[in-house]
Amino acid sequence: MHDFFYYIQLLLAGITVGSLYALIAIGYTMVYGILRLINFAHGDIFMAAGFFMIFISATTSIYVSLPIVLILTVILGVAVERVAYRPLREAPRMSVMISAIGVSYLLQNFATYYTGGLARPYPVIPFLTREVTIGSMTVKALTIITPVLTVILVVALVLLINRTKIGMAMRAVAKDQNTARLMGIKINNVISVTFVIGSFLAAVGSILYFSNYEQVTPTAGAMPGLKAFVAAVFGGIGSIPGAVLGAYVIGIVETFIKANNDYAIFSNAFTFALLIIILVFRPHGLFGEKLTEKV
Amino acid sequence: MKRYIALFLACFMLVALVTGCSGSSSSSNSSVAPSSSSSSKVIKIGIFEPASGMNGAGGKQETLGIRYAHSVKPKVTIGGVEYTIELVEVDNQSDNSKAGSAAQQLVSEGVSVVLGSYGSGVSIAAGQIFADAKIPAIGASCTNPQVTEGNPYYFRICFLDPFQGTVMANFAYDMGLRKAAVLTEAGDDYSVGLGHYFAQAFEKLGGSVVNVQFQSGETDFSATMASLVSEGIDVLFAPSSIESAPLIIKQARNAGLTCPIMAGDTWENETIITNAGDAAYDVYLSAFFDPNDTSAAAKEFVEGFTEWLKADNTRLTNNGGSTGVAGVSALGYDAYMVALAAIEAAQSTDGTVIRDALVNLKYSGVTGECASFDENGDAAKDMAYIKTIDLETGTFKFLQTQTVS
Amino acid sequence: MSNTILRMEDVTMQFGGVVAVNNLSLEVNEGEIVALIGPNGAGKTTAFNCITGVYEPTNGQIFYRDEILVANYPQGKMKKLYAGENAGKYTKVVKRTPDEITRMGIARTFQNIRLFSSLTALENVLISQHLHINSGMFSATLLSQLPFIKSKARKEEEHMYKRAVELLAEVGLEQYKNEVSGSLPYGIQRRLEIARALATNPNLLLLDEPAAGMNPQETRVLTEFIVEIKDRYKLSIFMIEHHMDVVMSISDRIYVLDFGKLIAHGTREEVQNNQRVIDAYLGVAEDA
Amino acid sequence: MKQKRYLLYSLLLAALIIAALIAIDNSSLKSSMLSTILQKGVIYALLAVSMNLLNGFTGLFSLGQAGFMLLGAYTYAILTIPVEARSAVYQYFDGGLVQFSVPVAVGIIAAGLVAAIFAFLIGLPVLRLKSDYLAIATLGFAEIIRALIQWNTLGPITNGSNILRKFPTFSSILFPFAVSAVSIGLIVLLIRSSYGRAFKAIREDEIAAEAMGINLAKHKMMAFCTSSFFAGVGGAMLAMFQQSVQAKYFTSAMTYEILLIVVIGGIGSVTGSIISSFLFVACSEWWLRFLDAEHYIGNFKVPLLRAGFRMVVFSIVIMVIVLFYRRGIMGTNEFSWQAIERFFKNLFGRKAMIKEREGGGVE
Repeated sequence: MHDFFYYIQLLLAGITVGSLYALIAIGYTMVYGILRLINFAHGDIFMAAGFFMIFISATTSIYVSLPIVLILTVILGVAVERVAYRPLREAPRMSVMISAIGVSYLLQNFATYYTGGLARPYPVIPFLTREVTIGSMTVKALTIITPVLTVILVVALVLLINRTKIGMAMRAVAKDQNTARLMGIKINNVISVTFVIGSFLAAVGSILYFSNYEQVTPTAGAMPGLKAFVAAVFGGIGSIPGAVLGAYVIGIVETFIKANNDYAIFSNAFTFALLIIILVFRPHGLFGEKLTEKV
Repeated sequence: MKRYIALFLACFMLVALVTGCSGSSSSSNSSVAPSSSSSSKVIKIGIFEPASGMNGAGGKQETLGIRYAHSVKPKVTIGGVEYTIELVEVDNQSDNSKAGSAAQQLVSEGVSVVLGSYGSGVSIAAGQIFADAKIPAIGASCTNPQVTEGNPYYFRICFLDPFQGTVMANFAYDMGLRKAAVLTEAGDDYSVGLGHYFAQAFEKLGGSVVNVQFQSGETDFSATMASLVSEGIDVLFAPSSIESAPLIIKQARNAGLTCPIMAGDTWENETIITNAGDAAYDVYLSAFFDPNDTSAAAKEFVEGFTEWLKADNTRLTNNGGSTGVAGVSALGYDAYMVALAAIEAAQSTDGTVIRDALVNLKYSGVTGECASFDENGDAAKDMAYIKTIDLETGTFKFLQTQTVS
Repeated sequence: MSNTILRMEDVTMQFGGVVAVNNLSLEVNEGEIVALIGPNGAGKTTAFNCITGVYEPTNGQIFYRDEILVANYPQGKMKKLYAGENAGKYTKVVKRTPDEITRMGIARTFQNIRLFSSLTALENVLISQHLHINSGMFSATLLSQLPFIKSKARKEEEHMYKRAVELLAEVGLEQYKNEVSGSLPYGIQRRLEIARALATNPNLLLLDEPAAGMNPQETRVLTEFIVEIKDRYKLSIFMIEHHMDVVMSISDRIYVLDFGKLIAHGTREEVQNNQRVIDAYLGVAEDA
Repeated sequence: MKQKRYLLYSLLLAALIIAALIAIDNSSLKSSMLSTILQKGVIYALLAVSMNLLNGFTGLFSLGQAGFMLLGAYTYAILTIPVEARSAVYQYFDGGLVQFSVPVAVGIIAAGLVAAIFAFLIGLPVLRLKSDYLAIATLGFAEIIRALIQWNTLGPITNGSNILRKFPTFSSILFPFAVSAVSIGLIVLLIRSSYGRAFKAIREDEIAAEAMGINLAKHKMMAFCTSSFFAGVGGAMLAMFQQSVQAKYFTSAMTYEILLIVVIGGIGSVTGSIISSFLFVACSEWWLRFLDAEHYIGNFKVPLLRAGFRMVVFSIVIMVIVLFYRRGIMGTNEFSWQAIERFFKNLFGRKAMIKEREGGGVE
C-alpha cells in the first residue's frame, strides 16, 4: 500500500529526530561518564536555549543572536554545575541526582512563570528552514544539515577526547577521580569543560530541534531529554559513538512506530521498553565498559 | 552561611503561614483593582479557571471575559440591599489532581456561585465537590457531556461535544469530503470525546474514518502526517490543545497534506495563527461566538471588551497579545451575566436557592440563548459558528452558522 | 578426608588476560588456624573472593567439607583466553552466591572494614543473624514486635536480640552496644566486624588482614582474641595477614602466595626457612 | 516503666488526634481548606513513606512511584464503580467490559495487590541494576504503564484516556487517616523487624550484606513489592480524594513531587516523610497560593507576583533544602518521646541534662 518514497520520507524524518537526540545524548553521556550523574536538568537547559533564541532574536538579527544563544546556554550549563552539583561532589549519588531533578523542576517552573506557560513561536532561521529539492521530493534544509552537522560535531568531539590534553584529562577523571587528582589534574576545570561542551551541543541541538518544530514550551525539554538519556544508556553510557548510535536507533524506530496509526501512542513507551531490555541483557549498554567494585 | 539560610527559610515559612492563611482571602480581589473598602455587603463569585498548565491560555481568555463583565456590573441588589460582587479566582492548573483542592478553596471561601472551567476534565473532576457543597457552578466553555450529567449543581451555557462533533461532521460532509482522519490527544477528554462524536456522525453520514491518537506533549507529527498522506484522506479533524494545534497544522502541510484541517472550539485562539503562520490555510473550526455578529448585544460587548483590553497591558498579554475577541471570553461574559441574573432572580446569596433559580432561568446573552437549561443543566444552543483562518489579516473569519440536521 | 573443612583444587582466577590466582591448591583442616601470606598483589584477597562467591573462579574446584562449594572451567570467551594450567581437567560447574555460601557456614571479614557504618554495633550483629530466620516477612512484621502477642516470631526476635547481646558481651563489646559502628575506634571496628561474622555462626572463618593498621599492642590483643574465639566457637580459621608476628605466633600451617602462584607451604619453621619465601619477601619483610 | 509512660503518651496523642479529626468532621471546618489539606497530606504521607521504604531504607533509587499509584488508582476505580454508573463513565465504550463492582475495602486491597504484582514482574529484570540505571528503568516503566492504560484498545477496561469517576469515595476525614495510619504502621513494623534490618544492611553495603548471608535478590524484591503495594493503596486513596482519576496526570512529575517530599523530610525517616508531606501539600496548595495572584498594597502593585510564581519560589526552597540541608527535616531520626522529654528537660537547667545523659537514650 505504501510506496517506496513514503519509507524514504519516514527514514529521513527518523534520521533528523535521531540526530537531534544524538546531540543531546552526548551531553548526557559525557557528564555521566565523568560525574556518574544523570543530569536530569540537561533537557531543560536545551529548553532554555530555545527561549534564549526567542527572546534575543526579538531584539536583534538571527545571525547575531545565534552565537549569543550558544554562549548563554554554555554559561547556564556551567552555572548549574557550579551551584547545584559542585557543592555535592562528596555527597551520596542519590542526593546529587535529586539536586539535578530539583534544578530541572526549577528551570521548568521558571520558564512557565516567565512565559506564562504559552507556546512561543521559534524564530525562522532562513538557511535552516528553506526548502531544498532532492530528486522527486522537497525537504527542509535542516533535514540534510542536521545529520551532517551531528556527524561533524561528533567526530570533532571524539578527536578532542582522544587527541588533546584536556581530552586525556577527561578520560583520566572518568576512570578514577582521586588518582586523576593525584596526577595533578584540576578535576573541577575538567568537569566545567565537560559541561561547556555538553551545553554547547545542547544549544546547537535546540536550535536545530526548535527550527524543526517551530515553537517552544517550558516542558519541551523533558521528553527529548529523557529519550536522549535512554539513547546514551543504550549505547553504553560514557561512550560517545554508542550514544549517537542509540540516538539514531531510537529516532528511526520511534518514527516508524508513530507512522503506524494503531500504535502511535506507544512511541515513548517503546523507547523505555527498549531501555529496560537493553539494561537487562547488557547492563552496561552496547559499548559501555563494566566497572567492578573492589572488595 | 547555613545559619542565615536557616533564618531566611524560617522567616519565609512564617511569612507564608501568616500571609497564606490570610492569603486565600487576599487573593480574592486579585487583579480586580484594590478592594474597594465600601461598607456595602459582599457576595462572592468563584472563578474556577486554569491560569497555567496546558489550558492556561484559554483559561486566561475566559477569565478576561468574566473580569470584564464584572467591571461592567460590579454590583447586585438583593432584597433592596446592594451587594458588591467579589471575584475569587483560583488556578486549577488544568490538572485534575489539583482541581480538587482548587475547588475546595473556592468552597472554603464561601462563594455563592462558581464559573468555569475551560477544559472539561477539571470541571468533571471538581463537579462533585461543588455539588456536595451545594454551590451551583456554571460552565462557560466546557463541552464534555459528563460535566453536567448527573450533577444537579452544574450548568452549562455552551453547546456540547456531541453537538459540535456532529456539526463539524455535517460541515465536512457537505464540503464533499468522504475520508476523514481523526487525530486526538491521548489523555485529553475534550480531544478524545469530540473526536469520538465527529467520527460517529461522519460515519453515520456515510464517510469513512481513520483514528489516530498521539500522546500528550507530542511535538513530532511528521511520521503520522506522512502515513495520513499515504492513506489519502480528504480531511483531518484534529481537536486538540492550543499548544499542539500549530505543530499539527505546520507538520501536516510540510508532509504534503493539503486537505482541509478541522477542529473544535479550542482552536479559536490567535496564538495558533501566529505560531502556525501561512501553513494555516484551509483550516476550519466551530466556534461559540462571532465578534462580527450584528446583534446589538454582541456589538456592544465586542466594542466594550476591546476597549477594556487595550486599557491594560497585562490584559492584552493574557489575551495572547492581540485585541481579538475570543469566543471563550464572550462565554465568560455571558456566564457571569447568567450568574448575576440567577442571583437577582433568587434574591439570595444561598447556593441552593440560586441553583433553583437557575433551573428555570431565561437569559439570552451575546452568544445567543444562554439559559433555559434542559434536565441535565445544558443551555439550549442549537447553532455553532463555523470559522476559518484568514491569512491576510491573521484573524478568524466567520464562514457560516451550522446546525445539526 | 573428613577432617578437612576447606579444600581448593587447582583454582585459577583470570581477569581478561591477567591471571590473578594461578592453580592454587590448599587445605584447611577442622580446628586449624591456617594463614595465607604473600607480598601485596599476590592474589590473596582474590583467593578469598573465590571461596566466598564474590568472584567465580575461571578453573578449578573448591570443596567445603565433602561437598563441592564452587567449581568452574574455562568456557565461552575464556576458552581461548585461558592462560592457566589444568585446562580441561574439570568439567563441573557449581555456582553459589555469597549469601548461600555464608549460610553453609563460611563467614568472612573484609580487608577494608565493611561494617554497616550508620547502624549501631548491636544492629550490625543482629543483621548477621537474619540468615537463619524462620518466620517469614509477614509474621516477622505483624507478630514479632507487638506487645501482648506471644508468637514464634516474637520468641525468635527475642532470641536473636538475646544472642546478639551475649555475643557482644563475649567479645567484650557490650559497652558499645548502642554506638553507631562507623564512629567506633578502629581497633573496635575490626573486633566488631569479627563479631558480626561470628553471629552468622560459622564453622570456617575467613579473616582478611585482621591486624591491618594496628600497632603492636593492639596486634597482640587481637592475636589472643583470635585464638580465644577459635576455641570458644569451635572454629577453623583461614586468614590473610601481613603481620608476621601474628602469623608466626598462632597459625598451625602457612601457605605462601606470590604472583598468584603457591610458592611454599608448611609449618612456621618450614616456611620461615624457605629460600623462595625469603626471596619473595626480601626487603618487604618489615612492611605490614 | 519508662516504656509504660511512653505508651501512655502515645495513646493520649492518638486519642487527641482522633478527637480533633472528629471535631473537624462535625463542624463547619469539614469543607474548609484545612480539612482538604489534612486529607491530601495524610495520603501523600503514605505515598512518601512507601517511597522512603525503598529509597531511604533499602537504598534502591526507584522512580516508578507514579506508575504504581496509577495502577492502584485505576484498579480501585475500575473495580468499584457501581454497575449502574458504568454506562455513564464508559460513555465511549458502551459501559465497558467490567460489569460488576466490589466493596471499597476489597477495591483498596486489590489496588495494592495489582501494584505489587506488577512490581514483582518489573522487579525480576530491573532490580539487578545499579542505582541510577534502576532509577531510569523504573521511570520508564511508569511511562509504559501510562501509555498502556491510555491505549484505546484497552478502553473497555480502562476507559482509555477518559476520566474515571463515580466510584465510591470517603465522606469522613477519618477514613484516609485510618487507612494511612494502618498502612504506615505496618511499614514501620516491617522496618523494625529483622527483615527491615536486612533492608538497611543492603542500603549500607550490598557486598557486606551479601557476605552476612542476606539474599540480595529476595530482599530487594520484598522491599520493592511492599513499597509498591502501599503505593497502590495510596493511589487508590488519591483517586478517592480526587473523586476522579485520569492516567494523564500520573507523570514523572508526580514521582518527583513525592521524591522531594521524602528528601525534605529526610531520606530514611518515616516521621520526616510524614511531617514534610503535610508541609509540602499545605505550602503548594494553600499557603503559597497567594504568590500566584497579583496583589495591591494601596495602589502599589506588588512586583513578581503572578500566576506561576508560587512554583518558582517553591522550587527554589526545594533547591536550598537539597543543597544546604541534605539531611532534611529529620535526617534519619525518628520521633521519640525520649527526644521530646530530653528537649523539655534541657529547658530546665543542667541537672536534668546530666541525669538524662546517664539515661542515655536513642533518638
